[in-house]
Amino acid sequence: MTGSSVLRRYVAAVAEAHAELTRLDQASGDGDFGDNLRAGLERVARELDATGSTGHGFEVAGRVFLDEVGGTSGPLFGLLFSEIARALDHDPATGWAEGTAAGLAAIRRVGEAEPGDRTLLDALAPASAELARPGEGAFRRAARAAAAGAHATATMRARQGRASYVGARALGVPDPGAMGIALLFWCLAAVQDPPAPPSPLAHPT
Amino acid sequence: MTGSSVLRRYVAAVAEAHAELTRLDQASGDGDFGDNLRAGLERVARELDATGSTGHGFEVAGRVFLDEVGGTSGPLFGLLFSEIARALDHDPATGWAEGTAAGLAAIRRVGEAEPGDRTLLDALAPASAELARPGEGAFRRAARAAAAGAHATATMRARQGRASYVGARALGVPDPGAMGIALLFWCLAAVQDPPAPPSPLAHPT
Amino acid sequence: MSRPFLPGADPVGAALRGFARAHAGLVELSEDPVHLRARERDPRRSVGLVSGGGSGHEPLHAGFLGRGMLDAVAPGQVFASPHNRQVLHASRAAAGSGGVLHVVKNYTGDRINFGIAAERLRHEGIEVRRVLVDDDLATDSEQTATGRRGTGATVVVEKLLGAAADEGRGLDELADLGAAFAAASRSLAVAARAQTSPHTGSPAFDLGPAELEYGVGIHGERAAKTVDRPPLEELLPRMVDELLAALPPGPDDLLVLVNGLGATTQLELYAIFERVAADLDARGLDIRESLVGTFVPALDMAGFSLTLTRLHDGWSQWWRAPARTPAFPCQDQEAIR
Amino acid sequence: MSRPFLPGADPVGAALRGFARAHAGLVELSEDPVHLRARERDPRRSVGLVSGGGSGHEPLHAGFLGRGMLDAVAPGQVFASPHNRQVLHASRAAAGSGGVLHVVKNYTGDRINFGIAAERLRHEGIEVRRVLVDDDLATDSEQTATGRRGTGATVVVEKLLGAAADEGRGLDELADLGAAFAAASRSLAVAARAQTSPHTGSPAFDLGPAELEYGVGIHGERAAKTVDRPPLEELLPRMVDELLAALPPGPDDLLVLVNGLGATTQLELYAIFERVAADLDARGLDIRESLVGTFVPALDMAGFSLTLTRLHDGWSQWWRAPARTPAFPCQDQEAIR
Ligand SMILES: Nc1ncnc2c1ncn2[C@@H]1O[C@H](COP(=O)(O)OP(=O)(O)O)[C@@H](O)[C@H]1O
Ligand SMILES: Nc1ncnc2c1ncn2[C@@H]1O[C@H](COP(=O)(O)OP(=O)(O)O)[C@@H](O)[C@H]1O
Ligand SMILES: [Mg+2]
Ligand SMILES: [Mg+2]
Ligand SMILES: [Mg+2]
Ligand SMILES: [Mg+2]
Repeated sequence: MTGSSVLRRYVAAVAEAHAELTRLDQASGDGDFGDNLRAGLERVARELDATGSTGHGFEVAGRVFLDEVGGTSGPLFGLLFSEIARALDHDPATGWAEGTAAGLAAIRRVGEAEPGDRTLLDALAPASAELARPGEGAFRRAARAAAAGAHATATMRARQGRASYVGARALGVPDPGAMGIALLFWCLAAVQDPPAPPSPLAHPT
Repeated sequence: MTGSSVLRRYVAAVAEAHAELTRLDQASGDGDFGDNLRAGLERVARELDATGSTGHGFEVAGRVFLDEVGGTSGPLFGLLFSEIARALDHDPATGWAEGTAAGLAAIRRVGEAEPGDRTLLDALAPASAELARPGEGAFRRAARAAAAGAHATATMRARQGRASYVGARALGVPDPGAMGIALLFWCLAAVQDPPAPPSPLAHPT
Repeated sequence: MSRPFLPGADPVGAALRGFARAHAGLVELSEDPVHLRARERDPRRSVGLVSGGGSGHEPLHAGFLGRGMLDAVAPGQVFASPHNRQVLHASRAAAGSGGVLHVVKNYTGDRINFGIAAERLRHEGIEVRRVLVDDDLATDSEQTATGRRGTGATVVVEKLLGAAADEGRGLDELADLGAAFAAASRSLAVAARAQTSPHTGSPAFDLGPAELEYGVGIHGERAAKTVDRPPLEELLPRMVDELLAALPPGPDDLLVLVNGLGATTQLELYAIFERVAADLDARGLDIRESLVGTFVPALDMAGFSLTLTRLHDGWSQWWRAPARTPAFPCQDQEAIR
Repeated sequence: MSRPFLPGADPVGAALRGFARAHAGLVELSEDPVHLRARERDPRRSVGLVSGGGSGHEPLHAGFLGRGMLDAVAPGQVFASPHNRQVLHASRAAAGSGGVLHVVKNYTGDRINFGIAAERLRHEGIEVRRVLVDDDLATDSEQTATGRRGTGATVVVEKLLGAAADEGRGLDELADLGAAFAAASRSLAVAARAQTSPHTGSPAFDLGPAELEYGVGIHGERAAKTVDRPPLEELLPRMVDELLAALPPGPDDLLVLVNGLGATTQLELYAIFERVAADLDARGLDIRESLVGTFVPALDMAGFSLTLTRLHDGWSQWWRAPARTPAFPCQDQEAIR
């Protein structure tokens, strides 16, 4: 199923980006974001392997990230994965758009941050907007929008989360959580609408 | 009245002995015994002056020492004075013998020390025994016995009270409380059966 | 953690097991994920009250489990938010027919973890609302959007909410009441010695004998200001001034909480209360209720917090309503029915 | 005294006034001479229970004033015996038709001042007896005749006596019971940091981070032994061994009191309780009752005491009998009638 391929692709992409994600969180936070995300995804992969799941796998990802992954970002990603799972189950055709929108809403409720606060919302909100916009190439548009949003955080000052204590020190470096989200939508586009667009890490917009 | 004369005499004797009593308590305790006893007696004298009391005055002395005088010895002297007051009121002829015996008993109950423990009991117990013994010169016998008992404490090791922490250090110096008691019975003999016997401070037995 | 008297492995777990055993008649502990439940609740209560947060603030929150106060709590590690899974399980256990109300001290981690649990609960069909406690004056004007920290007033909010919930009130009403309790409360804390560092065995930060941290929180961090220690006669009126200036307008009837931060003696806390009470008397305010003791400490920090709550109509009666918990004092209350 | 948060003048007086104000429904303060009285007592009680001693051990004793526990207390200055006049007035206020029972911790000053007050009371026609609490194992074999100090078990004795007195028992019977409660109790205490000196603002004596005072009392004095700090897993069984060896034979049903000496956190106290309880389980003993918290501290010393009391027939029920006081926990008790 496509979902599981997206997740598998994401596992691999995060493994590759681990050092860069760590570097980003070292600049603005405590440096554990790469570990949190990679460890969570590896655990998801193991569970999918163990159960031989043929579904999209986001339900497992949601549960694992909500229940087991640390850091502020872990359960926030879990919320997103859960909403995507629910939406894909409900209607695979509209699942990504609806799941992303619902995930965005949940993360906003829970994290109480706004776009512009230098968080993963700055990648997730534009991705969701593109998925909701009718027309061709929604996945590629979402991937590009997420990457652009992530890079834009380099000029933002954090108001929420750990980075808010760092103030101007993190300026110039993008937010790790936003970059993690950009990677997810890059994988989505690569699987659903190949060839893969340029990697968000490679391409500073 | 004789009682008040005894008290007056005692006030004067303690004022004179203050430095010596302080020295004794410095050797075995915290050095405040002379202050405690003198201040208490001065207060008694002031109250007797103020009320123009014509009685023996021990009721006032008992109350002042029980209510106002500090240190371990203050209220113990207060108990003795109160018992003497009660006994003199009851029967002036036997008052001193009975009051001293009752005071001794009360101090033993309260202080939970035994004669031989290097306390004021070592002067009070022999004084009480002499007062209880029939025959002539009871007051002079009591004064001598108290003085001898006080001096004997110089060879005793304290088991009760602050001096118990000093151990052998206080050996060679008599107990200040015992010396204070010896002074009282010396004043009693001087008033009731003059001329005054040798002062307990002057005469190491 | 290697405080002198904590086991090296799983100290919070050991403490919770000890707590649950000592108060077995009142509370029950579940270990995976860690949460505690009250054994009993008023039959009229339809909304479950759930709180939680980092450990190191005991008796908060587990000490306030029981009839008249909380139904379940989720304790984190020392000074660390509980996991959302703990909150989720605690909330499932506590939820009544009217849903569950979260009492959350205002820290990002706590907000997020309670928030995530709330999302999950709603998906399970359980109604959830949140009361945010943010009473700490010292964090009133921060640059960030994080707002005032939640500190001593948490006890006040938990007590008043417990009594209101026992009247069978609904979720929305309780959430609004809780917000009102928090809004009517301000706290300010000072410290003369930091909590003992688990690593060095010495105070976690240095403070001279003539210095005072002014405006500390409950996580052992330094305050924004270090001041020359004023005598109590100056310190207390200054704190009262600032608290009164910050409190939203409302009744002159006050609840006064003098809370020890860990190593402060009862002699000190009651002497402080005496002075503060005399000061408030002189200002014409009416101390209707009071609580003095160590209820929301920061491990063994030497210091205290002062909380003032304006008591609106009926709140006094909720404060005095019976509570049967391990730690809320029972003395001046009516008998438990 | 100039502790950071105590007024320089009359600190104990200020604290007592604050205490009396905070608990005005339960206690009443008289200032000349200083003593406190409970406002209420069980009508069946015919013997007044009076205790007292130096301050710095709060909530002992004033915190245990009230229905089910003490009728009056005489607090001295910090670590100093009350004056006999305070005890006299407290006892006059407390005496019932059956007289008054003094609960006295075994210190020379306390014994003498209570003893003098007893003499005076007897002359007034009031019957008096005394219960001496002397539970501290560390002072078991001293050279002097002073005997074991009175420490943590005082709470146990006061609670059990209160319940027994509420059954209308007479003075002699209560005095004998009190002696039996004390005889069936032993305590042992350790400290990792001395209380803060009022003069220097630093610990009153030095102790390295790897050291432990073994066998401390409640007046901030050093213990007889300073030992290398063993891990909890070794320390606690050693303390339990010594307590069990010292306890006179009796039932295997135990009351366990884990008491903080001032700056010890609840996390620590409950973790200690958990370990001790597991140890006692393994020895086949039965923990029938427990109390964990800061009840008899030595100002803000960092340490704890462990008290074991063998519970004879009926004592458990007295332990659980209701008490309505400022500080004795109400949680596991039946409702106040
Ligand atoms: N309130 C919030 N709302 C949304 N995302 C947030 C919020 N706070 C932090 N984040 C995201 O979490 C990321 C950091 O995650 P992580 O390193 O796991 O957390 P922590 O700061 O606890 O170590 C940030 O880069 C940011 O994108
Ligand atoms: N248990 C006791 N019984 C009788 N007398 C005692 C006892 N303990 C102390 N004393 C007497 O008290 C005297 C010391 O009195 P004082 O200096 O006023 O007391 P403190 O030791 O409190 O400073 C001692 O010399 C001794 O005679
Ligand atoms: Mg991080
Ligand atoms: Mg982190
Ligand atoms: Mg002296
Ligand atoms: Mg003295």
